[in-house]
Amino acid sequence: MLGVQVILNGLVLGCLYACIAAGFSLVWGVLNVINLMHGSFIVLGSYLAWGAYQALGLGPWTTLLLAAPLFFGLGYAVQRGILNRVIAAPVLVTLTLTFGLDLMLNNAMLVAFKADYRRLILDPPLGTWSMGELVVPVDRVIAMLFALLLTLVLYAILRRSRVGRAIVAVRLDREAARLMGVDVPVIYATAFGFGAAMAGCAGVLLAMIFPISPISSGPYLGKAFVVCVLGGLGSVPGAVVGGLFLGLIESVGSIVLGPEHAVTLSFSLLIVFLIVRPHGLLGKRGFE
Amino acid sequence: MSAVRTTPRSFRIALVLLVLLAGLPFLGSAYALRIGTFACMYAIMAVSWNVIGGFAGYPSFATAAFFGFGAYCGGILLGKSWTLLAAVSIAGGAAFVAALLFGMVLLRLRGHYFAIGSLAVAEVLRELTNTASNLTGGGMGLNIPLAVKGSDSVLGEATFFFWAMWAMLFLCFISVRLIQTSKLGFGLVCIKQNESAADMIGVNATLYKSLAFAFSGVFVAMAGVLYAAWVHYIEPGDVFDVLFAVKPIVMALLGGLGSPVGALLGAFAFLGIEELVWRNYLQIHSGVLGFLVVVLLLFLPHGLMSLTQSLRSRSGRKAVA
Amino acid sequence: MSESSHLLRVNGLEAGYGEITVLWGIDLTLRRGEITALVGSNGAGKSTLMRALSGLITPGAGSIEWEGRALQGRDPKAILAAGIAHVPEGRRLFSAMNVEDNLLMGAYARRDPAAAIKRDMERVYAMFPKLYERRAQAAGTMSGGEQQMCAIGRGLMSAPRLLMIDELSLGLSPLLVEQLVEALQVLNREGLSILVVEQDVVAALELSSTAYVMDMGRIVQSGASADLMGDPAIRRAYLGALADETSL
Amino acid sequence: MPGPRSMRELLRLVGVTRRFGGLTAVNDVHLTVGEGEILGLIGPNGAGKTTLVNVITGVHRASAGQVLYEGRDITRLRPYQSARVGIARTFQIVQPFPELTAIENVAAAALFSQAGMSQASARASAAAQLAFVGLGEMADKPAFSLTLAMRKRLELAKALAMKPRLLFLDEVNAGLNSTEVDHAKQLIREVAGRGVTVVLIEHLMKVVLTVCHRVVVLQNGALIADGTPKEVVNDPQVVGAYLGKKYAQLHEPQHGRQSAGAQSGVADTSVGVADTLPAGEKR
Repeated sequence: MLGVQVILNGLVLGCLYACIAAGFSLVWGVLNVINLMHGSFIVLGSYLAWGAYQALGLGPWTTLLLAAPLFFGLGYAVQRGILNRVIAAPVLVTLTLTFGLDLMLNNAMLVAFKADYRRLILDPPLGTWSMGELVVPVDRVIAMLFALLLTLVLYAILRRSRVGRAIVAVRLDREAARLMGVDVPVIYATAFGFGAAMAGCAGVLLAMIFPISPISSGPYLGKAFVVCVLGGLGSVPGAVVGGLFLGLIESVGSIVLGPEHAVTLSFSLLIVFLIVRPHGLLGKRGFE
Repeated sequence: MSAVRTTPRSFRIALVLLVLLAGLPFLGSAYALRIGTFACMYAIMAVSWNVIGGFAGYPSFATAAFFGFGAYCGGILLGKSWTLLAAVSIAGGAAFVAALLFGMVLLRLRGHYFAIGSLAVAEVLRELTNTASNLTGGGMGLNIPLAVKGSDSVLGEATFFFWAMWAMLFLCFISVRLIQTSKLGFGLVCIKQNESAADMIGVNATLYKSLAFAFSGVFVAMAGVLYAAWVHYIEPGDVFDVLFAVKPIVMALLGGLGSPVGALLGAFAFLGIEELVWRNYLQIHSGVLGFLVVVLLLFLPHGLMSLTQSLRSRSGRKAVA
Repeated sequence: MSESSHLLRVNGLEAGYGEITVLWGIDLTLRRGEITALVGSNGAGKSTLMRALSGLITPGAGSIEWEGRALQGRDPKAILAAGIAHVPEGRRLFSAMNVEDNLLMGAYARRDPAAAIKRDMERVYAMFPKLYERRAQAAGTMSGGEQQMCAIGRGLMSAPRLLMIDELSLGLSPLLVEQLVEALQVLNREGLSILVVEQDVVAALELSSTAYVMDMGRIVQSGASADLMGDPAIRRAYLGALADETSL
Repeated sequence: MPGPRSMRELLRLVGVTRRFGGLTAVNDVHLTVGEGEILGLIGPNGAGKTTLVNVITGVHRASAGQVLYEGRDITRLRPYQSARVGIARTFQIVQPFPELTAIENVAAAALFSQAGMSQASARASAAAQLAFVGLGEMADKPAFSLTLAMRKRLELAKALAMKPRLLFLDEVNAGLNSTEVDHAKQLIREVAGRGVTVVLIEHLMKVVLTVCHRVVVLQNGALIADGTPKEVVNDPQVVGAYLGKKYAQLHEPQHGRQSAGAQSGVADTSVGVADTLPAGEKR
């Protein structure tokens, strides 16, 4: 029974990780830019959920509808206004630039919200589901389902919509995409917008489970990194596979080795994958 | 042969700066000593990072890993009553060998992947340090006994560590300068410019890159030992701080990529700015730092030095696409 | 000036990559409703010419006139909108996308109603039934011939009036080439003008009514395709101008 | 075409094959290069010429077969190692170290390819090579500021500074105008005159036909012809590879009895030129 519980925990965690990583992976894959602000976008999304609940009484699922366009706009503007100026620069420059932006954003949140943890406590609480010895908190299950749903929506946009196809086309062959009449800078900004929207929405969901603090941005970002490398870059299925893999590994690892080793495990896995299989579990072919 | 164009003149300027820095203890102020020690430490980081990041062009985020590794190595050895000199030598040697071996695999990665890989090393080391609490004290941190016998005054100890850090910087700067003018430095510049072409003319790129990685680590690790002995208390979150990985890059960018002299100047300038921001905007110091980074990258892609060199035709060439 | 018969007129075109000039003073005229061939050896500049015509590279000098409008210096989007589609060398399909999505990408820039796009897709499928069979398959996993069909189909999806095809038959079996040639002839009869780059000289000349021979970035010969069949200029362009070497 | 073919063997390829996934880029190539030879390696687009050079110089490892250099098996050498045994190459797309000066570029090649070379002597040797290729005046200019033709010559100087015994020149003439091509041809002959064995990978047939002693033709990764320039350009298989099978059938079988007189004219001149030119180069 313990085994089932561990796997269940791993799946819940894995879906959330997939949602965290999907947008990050999209930006990395399409723009070849690592957005170090991703973690802070997530935390900002959590604050949005917290604020909306405190001030307006909006439940997180309602806030999602608010967060998606807000964060899309934020991401679009940041890319068009700032990042696009150095889009062709070496890795060091884009990486350091997003780090600088992240410092600003994170510091702003620290000033605005202080470092102490806040919690979004739903009233009445959702309680837990139990089946025999299995216990699952309802909020986690709901967050997991929404995370899956969001990831699916992103997947559908990329697969089915005109703009989504253009994003994928730019990722696969930028010059051929230009021949199809695609405006590449617009697509870059759009992809970045989607990445930010995914981060914001993930943050809203995470607010239901985890305490909120600017300090969490680093760990969230770390998860996104690991998931991307494990699953393979730039694809939604890669993010899902990587996320579930990481969730299960962490869940099993914390039982076998103790919870304090979970982070070590995931980063060790990252290094091993980088060296042995840099294209991730799904290989480099994945795209959507 | 100057593979990277650092003129003898700017090298002399740097030496003069180092000598001027050595005058700080004579001010007799504890504050000046503290700032001076930090200036030396930052400069060691920036000048060292320059070997892998500036010469070889690999975006390493491993400085925090080296620093933390050195600090804990030193802390543990000092705790076991080894002398400071022994601790410094052992930590430096271990860091060099580890970086060399690790570099052999890690440096097969390029661009973002190398950056992430090097960043992850620090994370893994930090978590390992956190969990190996028998040895390291874990998250509780590690207390380090006085390493300097015989200096009973606080100022005396501060002076000692200033000189120690200064000497380390001097050693580091001269070494890196020697690397720059050596065959190794020349090969690294070739690798940065075009790795496959470098391979084709007979540069053993794997070996050279790994050596660069090792040299970018050895002095930082030794500075880590000195830091640990100086502050008497370290904890994993402190010495493996990701900021230690990023600050040297900012300093090197500030001074202009690829030149040890620039890195030295960049480190001093950075510390000055940081100190100013700390004093005046404690609440938003990291935000201001971020703002500086953004402005620097967007408007001064070739560093402060490029301001003085009346805008050469090259400065606009690489800027924005 | 016979506005009606001239579709595209290129005058004194120079283009290249960065400081490297590849094309020198290209003059070329495409007539409406014709198939024109570009032949010449590797590195003669045929692909570069196509890239200049589709706006992937910006000409350094010269003019490109399309139905009386100047096209030089416009971006690929504008040129596509004007009615010129480019099937690039190596096909450049979006390899991980399926066939149908590739075709839809071909229609990306069109603002026509979905029904019109759907209709054009049906036409492509009717022309290349194989593509319909493979419509859900990733383009990169298909055979070379199917990929070329898909690339041509993708080009057609923009509803062009001039279709430029670079390296029609490279790496394809003779039978497949026959099939593609027939398809192009049908399209041509329906009114589509075609500019084709083709390695196989005889195939190119048989398919086209007019041909241009390129060598070292210049047009060295042009005329009716039938007349060029025995022209020594062609052989010289491919296998060396031995006669010219006596000057050494 | 006397001398070269009887000379000592420098390089021998035995059944060299290179596959990428399902694609066989180089297929069972057997080839011998004699010392002092200027060998032309030609073939249509995508024939596998550059891949073959990559296999020989260790950029790609052979999937099967052996590369023997001076009788020694070098199949598994890495590129930097093959540079040190005396094999140099230039790239189709020039690959200078852009921010280094011309002389630093060449000095690097001298320094890293030869053991025991000091930086000072590397620089001296670099200066000599730059002068040889006619770039003496540009020594202190950064490589990115040179024109394409100059960068091509810089590439050659780099290769020569490695004191190679075997030199691969990959498309050294692509993108040059005809004056520059003539200059390059002259340089190639002079290089060969110094006793360097040259393998020329080239699109420009007029260069191949006038400079090379011997020409081999690669198509779809396999060698389809090996002979004097004259033999090769008149080989129906080669004509087919370049202009299409149908063209070869239409124009080739009767050889001299073509309807168009120009056809036989070409063949005739080729005899004269191919025979006289390389032989006229006294070594």
